[in-house]
Amino acid sequence: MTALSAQRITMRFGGLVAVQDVSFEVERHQIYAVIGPNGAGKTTLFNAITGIYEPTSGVVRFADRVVCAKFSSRVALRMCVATILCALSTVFAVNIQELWQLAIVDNYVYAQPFPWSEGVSDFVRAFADLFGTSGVITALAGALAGGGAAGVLWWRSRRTPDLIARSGVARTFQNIRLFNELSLVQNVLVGMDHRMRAGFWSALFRLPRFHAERKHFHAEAMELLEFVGLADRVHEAAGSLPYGFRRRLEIARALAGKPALLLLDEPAAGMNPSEIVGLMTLIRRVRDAGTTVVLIEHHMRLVMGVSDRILVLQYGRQIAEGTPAEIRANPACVEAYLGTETHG
Amino acid sequence: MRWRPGPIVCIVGIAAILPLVELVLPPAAHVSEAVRGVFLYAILALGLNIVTGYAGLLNLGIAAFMAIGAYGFAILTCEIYPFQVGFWPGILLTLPIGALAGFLLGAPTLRLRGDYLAIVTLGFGEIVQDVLKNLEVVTKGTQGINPVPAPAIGGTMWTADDEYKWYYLFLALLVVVIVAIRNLERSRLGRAWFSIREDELASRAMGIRVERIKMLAFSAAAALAAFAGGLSASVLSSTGEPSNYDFQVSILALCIVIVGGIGSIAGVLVGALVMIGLNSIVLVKATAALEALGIGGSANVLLSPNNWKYLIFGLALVLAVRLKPNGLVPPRIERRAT
Amino acid sequence: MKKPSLFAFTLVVTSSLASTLAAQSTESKGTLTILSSLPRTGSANAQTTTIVNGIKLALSEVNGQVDGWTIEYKDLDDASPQRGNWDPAVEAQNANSATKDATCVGYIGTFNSGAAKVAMPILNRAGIAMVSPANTYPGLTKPGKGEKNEPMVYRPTGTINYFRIVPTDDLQGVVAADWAKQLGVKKVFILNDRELYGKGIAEVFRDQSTSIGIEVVGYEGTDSKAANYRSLVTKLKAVSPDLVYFGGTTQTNAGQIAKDLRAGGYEGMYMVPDGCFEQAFIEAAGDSNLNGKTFITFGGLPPDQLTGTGAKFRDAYRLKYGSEMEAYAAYGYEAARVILQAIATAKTKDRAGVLAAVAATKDFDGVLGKWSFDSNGDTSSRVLSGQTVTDGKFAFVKVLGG
Amino acid sequence: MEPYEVFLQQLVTGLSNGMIIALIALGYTMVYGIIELINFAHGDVFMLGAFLALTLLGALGMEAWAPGWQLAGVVLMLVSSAAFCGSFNWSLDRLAYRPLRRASKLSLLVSAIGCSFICTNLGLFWGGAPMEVFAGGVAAAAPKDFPQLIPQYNLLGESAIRIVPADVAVLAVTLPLMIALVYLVKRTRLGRAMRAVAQDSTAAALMGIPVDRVIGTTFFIGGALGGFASVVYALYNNTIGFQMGYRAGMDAFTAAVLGGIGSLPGAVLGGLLIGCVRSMSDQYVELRWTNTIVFGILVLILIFRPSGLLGSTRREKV
Repeated sequence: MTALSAQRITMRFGGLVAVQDVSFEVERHQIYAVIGPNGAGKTTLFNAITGIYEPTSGVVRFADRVVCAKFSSRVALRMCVATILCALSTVFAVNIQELWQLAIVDNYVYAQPFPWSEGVSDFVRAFADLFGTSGVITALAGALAGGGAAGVLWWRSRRTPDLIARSGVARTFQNIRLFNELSLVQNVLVGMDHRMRAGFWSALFRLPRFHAERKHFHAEAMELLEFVGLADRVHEAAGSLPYGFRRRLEIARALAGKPALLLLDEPAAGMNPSEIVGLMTLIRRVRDAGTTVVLIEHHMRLVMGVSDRILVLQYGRQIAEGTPAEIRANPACVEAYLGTETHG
Repeated sequence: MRWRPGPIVCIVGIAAILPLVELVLPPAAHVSEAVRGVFLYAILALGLNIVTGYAGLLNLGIAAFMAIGAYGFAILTCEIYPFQVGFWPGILLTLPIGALAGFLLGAPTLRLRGDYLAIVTLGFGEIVQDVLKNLEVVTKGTQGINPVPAPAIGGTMWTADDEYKWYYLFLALLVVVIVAIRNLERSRLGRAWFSIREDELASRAMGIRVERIKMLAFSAAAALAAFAGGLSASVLSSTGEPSNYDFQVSILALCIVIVGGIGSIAGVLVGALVMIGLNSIVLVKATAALEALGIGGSANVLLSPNNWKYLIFGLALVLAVRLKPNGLVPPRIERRAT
Repeated sequence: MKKPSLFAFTLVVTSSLASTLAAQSTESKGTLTILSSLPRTGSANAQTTTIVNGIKLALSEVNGQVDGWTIEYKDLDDASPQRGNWDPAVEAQNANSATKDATCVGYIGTFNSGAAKVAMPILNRAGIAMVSPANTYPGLTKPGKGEKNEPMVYRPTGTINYFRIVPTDDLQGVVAADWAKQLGVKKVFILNDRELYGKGIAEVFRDQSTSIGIEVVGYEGTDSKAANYRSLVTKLKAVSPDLVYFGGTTQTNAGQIAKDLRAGGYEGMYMVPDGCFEQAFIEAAGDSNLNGKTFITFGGLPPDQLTGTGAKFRDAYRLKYGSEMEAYAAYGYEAARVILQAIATAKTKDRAGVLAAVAATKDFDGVLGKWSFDSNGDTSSRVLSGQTVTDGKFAFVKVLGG
Repeated sequence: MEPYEVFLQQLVTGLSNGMIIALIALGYTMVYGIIELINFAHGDVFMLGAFLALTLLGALGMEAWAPGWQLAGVVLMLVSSAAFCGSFNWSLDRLAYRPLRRASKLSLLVSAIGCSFICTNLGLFWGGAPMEVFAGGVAAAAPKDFPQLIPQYNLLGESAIRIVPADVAVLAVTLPLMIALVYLVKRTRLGRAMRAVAQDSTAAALMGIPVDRVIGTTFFIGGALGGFASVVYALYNNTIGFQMGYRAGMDAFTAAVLGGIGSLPGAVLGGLLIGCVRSMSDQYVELRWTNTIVFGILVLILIFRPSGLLGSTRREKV
């Protein structure tokens, strides 16, 4: 069972082809690295996988499942309901004055009890025979607008990053995107958000579920922060952290959602050698805890040291794939990075 | 940790004792009626603060939802229609009515970029006035709907004379709204709002249902605005003309939030006090004073103090924002609570 | 060139200072206050300024004293800067400040009928006499003309404390339609500004037109803030009416409509109600667009037709303010004099006394002729006049109605 | 009038009105494109331009001039209003917006709202000027008549469709301005600097572009466009008032968003579309529902094209 499989992914921005026909598979509990010179399309590939961009062609499967809202019968049903509702409400809106006059104003005698049954029957009869005459056109217009809008809105929300994230995929970003105003704990708790059940009402009325969940997830967040070694400055603003800690906080936030698959985008960027060793142990412990890790990295010592398999990209194309040893020996990869010797 | 009273508790405390202090003051110095207006606008601005302060979605048409609340409340309770549900059921019903209106506007437009949404809400504010004016069979057009009932706590239905009853009712409702918003702010939902304000893409990558969270903020703001609309219709015992809920009201609410301190409840309360104070106490007293000197009423436009009001209002805004860009009481994000 | 207004300004300051000084010198039995609540900010500022001038003139004539009582006058603004016109919260505040001020016995207001609905219940409970110089919406006083619960809803205590010195729209609308018939109009296109005053009078005009055989070929509500009405003119030219009637005021673009009618090539007649009976309307429309084919109805007689007290007022106004009297100035002056006379004749110099005296006003020899208040609080004067515009000036045509 | 003639006449009116809305919308789009500010004061600066034109007309007594000279008078008004509004807008940026460069977008917006109120009040005072053209300043708040310098006869002679010289004048002023503006933004060094600042002001500053000066110039150009538009508006509608800035601003906003804010052709397309929708809805539906229909179309278009008709879908930089 593969944790992640990408078939023939292509990503085209207008004329520029950023990623060309890349396919690869990552097994469960594996550490899989994606390397290549700057501008090889690594981050674009990541973004296409995690739903930030819509891949021009190709299919992505997470644990053998295509995470994309399919036009199931349930969706079709909701669409029809939306269209019918739109049609009815448009007709109602266009003729509201006549209906109100018939149903309420004509039946209501000032300061006397209102004959509700009569009012309702007048309304229903008037509304029904509206569809005989001009009402049909307004109904059609309403249906068209409502149905079209519902369709477009559904189509755009088919494969959003949050849908993919909720199916057990978490990621970090090349240039760190933390919630700088919020504290470390709050950043991590945002990562856990999709695992929480307490909703609007339990928060508003402070129901028992709210308190239970708060205690449970707060403890888990503190645990996670210790796991990445940030236990001491828990309530500071994320923005005030030094660079190395911000990287680790972002990893902690990604782990908060208990993902099956963790995608790290250049986690070692800007780290000194001792921090990199810490990072390597951290990645191994994450993998041992059961999470598959895919990382983009330039730091060869980290890549060669920790990854099980490596994919090499250049100018958006896949030029090699294999174990670290195979890749080290592969001339095409060396050339891609170090350029060719000039003969003579 | 010694419990030290936060700014909100101080403001509410001062407001509670104001009428008692006023008993000793001469009638001319009575400001409690104007301060009641501050409470009303504070509730409206707290609603706007949720959508613009917490979720970062600029809403330039909050007055439209206030109008929907006022007219919804009036239709449900006025004696010229058969519903007559009474004050308390009516005022509570304004919340779902406002939320529904927020949903109807929000559903198709919440995916838009920030400034597009702002212009759409601006347009919505304009057309709600038009629709209310045109559907005169239902809304009585520009005559507005009256009489709108008042609460009847303690026997008879209140009238405009029971000033202090209204004052304490509005203060109590304001406190309820503050507690409710604080509960939402310090919860999973509040965190989600802050996260989409900080970085929507990152919060989406963390699995937050961004559309639903935005819709909740939008509907909560609309519900509170409708609630404020119902209250204002009740205290004036009439909805007034549809054009009483126009762009100027939205702008006043927006300025309260931003001048006061966007994203902070205490800031909004202070902002309401300052803006409404400037508008209905300072300006009125200033013009009355100039009037007493016998100036005004002549052909020359410069001499009538009433003609200076726009300038004073506009200058106050520009200077307030320039001196305090983050507002008078900037938000202290509660990092302690989770 | 109009005389520079500097002269008028000095006149105002000296006279008002003089009047306050004069009041102090003689021993006074106490002070009574008359408040006026009109939209002093925003677009209606021009008309309300003339009303306040009329009130101040009436006060200066009795130099601020009646039977030894000093009369104080406060010009309250019921508009707010950010609203640009009347604001219900401010109107309620003005009415409440009147009830709290024990010396207040008279409330001149309001200018907009919508504002009257807010102030009337408050002042009714306080028993303060309220005289409106401008509200013409019939439902405020006449049962059966407005909503089912009007006007009882504005009189919680049952007593009548609201009076007005201007004829209501139901009168002016009917008279205007009859006048159109006499002018030989067969087809009329009716516009209204969708405001309380404009729409009310347009509807009365429409009902009267259909009943007297004028064909109503169109009825449209306009957008009073639109830049121009060219597309509307094309629409109405297609049905070629003889007359276009606009229920609205100068502030709701009556001038712009006149301009676009002529620019769009419409040759027929154009009629408007007294909301446009002011020099600003001619200035806004440009006299070339109005000359000859524009008709204005007005409650009462125009300035130049005034005789007796009216003529005296017109000359006093020109002397005091250095500019021609406007129609609304007459209304302001009349309202103030009604209250002053009521104070003089009141048995007890308090709210109840003044209210009773105002209600009992009979055969009042006023600027708008001789009239008295009927049981609803409306003026019995049914005198309306028809004007047209010739070379940039209002010209009296004939007396209309009773 | 035949039904097709009515339709054509409404089309002519719609395009003329739309052209004026487009010219004002260009001012918005320019300023929005560069610092992402909805410049609320733009509508009111536009109004002050119209008041300046009326003052000039009154002071020089243009009404009495011979037709040939009146044309020169119109050109003088166009240029002076443009210069006045441009420098006014520039000083607005210098005094109110520049200190807030680092502040949040919302406080910048409140500052713009404050300036809009101040300009409205200046318009009210200006309306009270003791000049014949302002009706002796008696009714400062009342709408002012702008004399018809352009005759109102039908260019097509006796045909039912009526195209007045004012329609042609609107086209004659607006079209070249739009072409010049597109040329300026696309071809000139200043245009390139403006686009650079619009994309990323810090990067542009690093490249040595004087960001504040470029922003100031953009405000000047935006204001100048507003000045041109104000004279064209005054000549076409013949009425100006101190509160006209608000509605003109509203239509221009909507047009800029409809066409895709930040894109110049978009603003023009949006303006023309709104002008035509207004006149068609006035004719075939009811006058009172026109605003609601315009809003409905705005929402519908934004559903199917979230960044406006010609708006660039700026991808989130990850």
